[in-house]
Amino acid sequence: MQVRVQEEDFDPAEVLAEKLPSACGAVVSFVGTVRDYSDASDILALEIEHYPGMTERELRRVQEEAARRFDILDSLIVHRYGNLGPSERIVLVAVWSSHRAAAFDACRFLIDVLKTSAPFWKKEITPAGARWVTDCPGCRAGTRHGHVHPDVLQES
Amino acid sequence: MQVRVQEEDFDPAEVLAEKLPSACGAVVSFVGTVRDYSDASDILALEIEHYPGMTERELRRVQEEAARRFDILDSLIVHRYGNLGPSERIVLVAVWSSHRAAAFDACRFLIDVLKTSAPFWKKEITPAGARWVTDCPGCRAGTRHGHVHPDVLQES
Amino acid sequence: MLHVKFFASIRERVGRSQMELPWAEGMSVAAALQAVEASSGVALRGQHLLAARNHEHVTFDEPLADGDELAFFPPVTGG
Amino acid sequence: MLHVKFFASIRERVGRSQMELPWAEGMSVAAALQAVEASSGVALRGQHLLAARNHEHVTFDEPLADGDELAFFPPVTGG
Repeated sequence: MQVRVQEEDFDPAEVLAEKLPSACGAVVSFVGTVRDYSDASDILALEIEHYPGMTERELRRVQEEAARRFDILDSLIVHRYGNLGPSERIVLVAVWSSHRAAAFDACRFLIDVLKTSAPFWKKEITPAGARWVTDCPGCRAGTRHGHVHPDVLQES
Repeated sequence: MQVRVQEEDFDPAEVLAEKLPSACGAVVSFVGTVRDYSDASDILALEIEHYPGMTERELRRVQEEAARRFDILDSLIVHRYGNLGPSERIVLVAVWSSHRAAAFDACRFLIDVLKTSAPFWKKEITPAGARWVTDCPGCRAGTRHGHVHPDVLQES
Repeated sequence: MLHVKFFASIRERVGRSQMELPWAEGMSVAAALQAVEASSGVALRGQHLLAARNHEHVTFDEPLADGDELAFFPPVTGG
Repeated sequence: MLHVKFFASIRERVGRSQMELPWAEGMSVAAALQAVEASSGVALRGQHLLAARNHEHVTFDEPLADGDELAFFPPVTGG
């Protein structure tokens, strides 16, 4: 299991080629890239901020949880921070397993959980200015979710 | 959309790098490799036979079905035939989409349907000799499935 | 004329990769299979068998046309 | 002493990336947040806010120890 948090770009092929357990039958990988649109406005660039130390720790925690939940051999997370232009790679999640079902399930689990727990924040640079991405699916749905709202501190 | 059926090995990075639609936010890829064990015996090599013409047609059909079912931008299938040693790549399925859920769903759909409909057959070369892989999940489960058994032709 | 192909374990069982069969009006895949068994002397009915007509999966009641390419093979195991 | 860090929109709202706060016996994350508001003059309660103590997500009733690193930040949007 490996976690990399880095500013520089990565070559998915190279990082995937580094590790291939011999009992492996399936590799599922997810690469997230900067889209050139978001809702209505054009995205000129993305600024990604992270929390050095906590980010790595949280990614490792998510990896360990995936290793407990799914029958997998290995996993890798690479996540960038800093200034990223359209169609640049942001994140790579890869899972090695003997069988494809576990590889698909674990890869999806890793990216889904990473997105709601790893301390990364995106700021979109658009022609109209910069704005923080504030997409919290839990807030949108109004359901109970990962974070506490201070305005309901009294209730919790 | 592209389908490649070939004897020679492929570099997943190279084939993935060739195509990246600009609205793309997610790439999910699956690579299937030869495992060095299967049930009890060691696998020395795998012989993959295919049906030239029908194989390509069937892969394209599966791709078109995925394009209809899921909100994806593009997909690619590369499948090898011939003699493959342990840990060699057999198949690559990749899907490009604006959003990761559709990319995961479509990639899984493609490899699942491919495995039950594309005319490829595996022969395992083991220390005890060669044997055809005859894994038919439907036959195993005894449920109604993709192929007709001639011994029940009278009933059908 | 029907152009019949065999693949994988079915090819090995029949002992050849293809044969030509005379076509007859109203002939189905099942009838062609009987003709293959008669011509080769090999019983295929106990096998798990799929059929394709002109590169498309078909069931055994599919009618055939003169000049069709017909194929018999075991369940696929690709990927 | 508590070492408090701010990230993303919360960092911009507070106007700084970190501050030191005196620690008091029995202090919770919620109490530290009040101290941050008092010290910076910036109200954070209307914001969607998460907290971490020593690099782990915590709820606002989590008790703090002297020397802890505490962080406040908005919901994460990585990946």
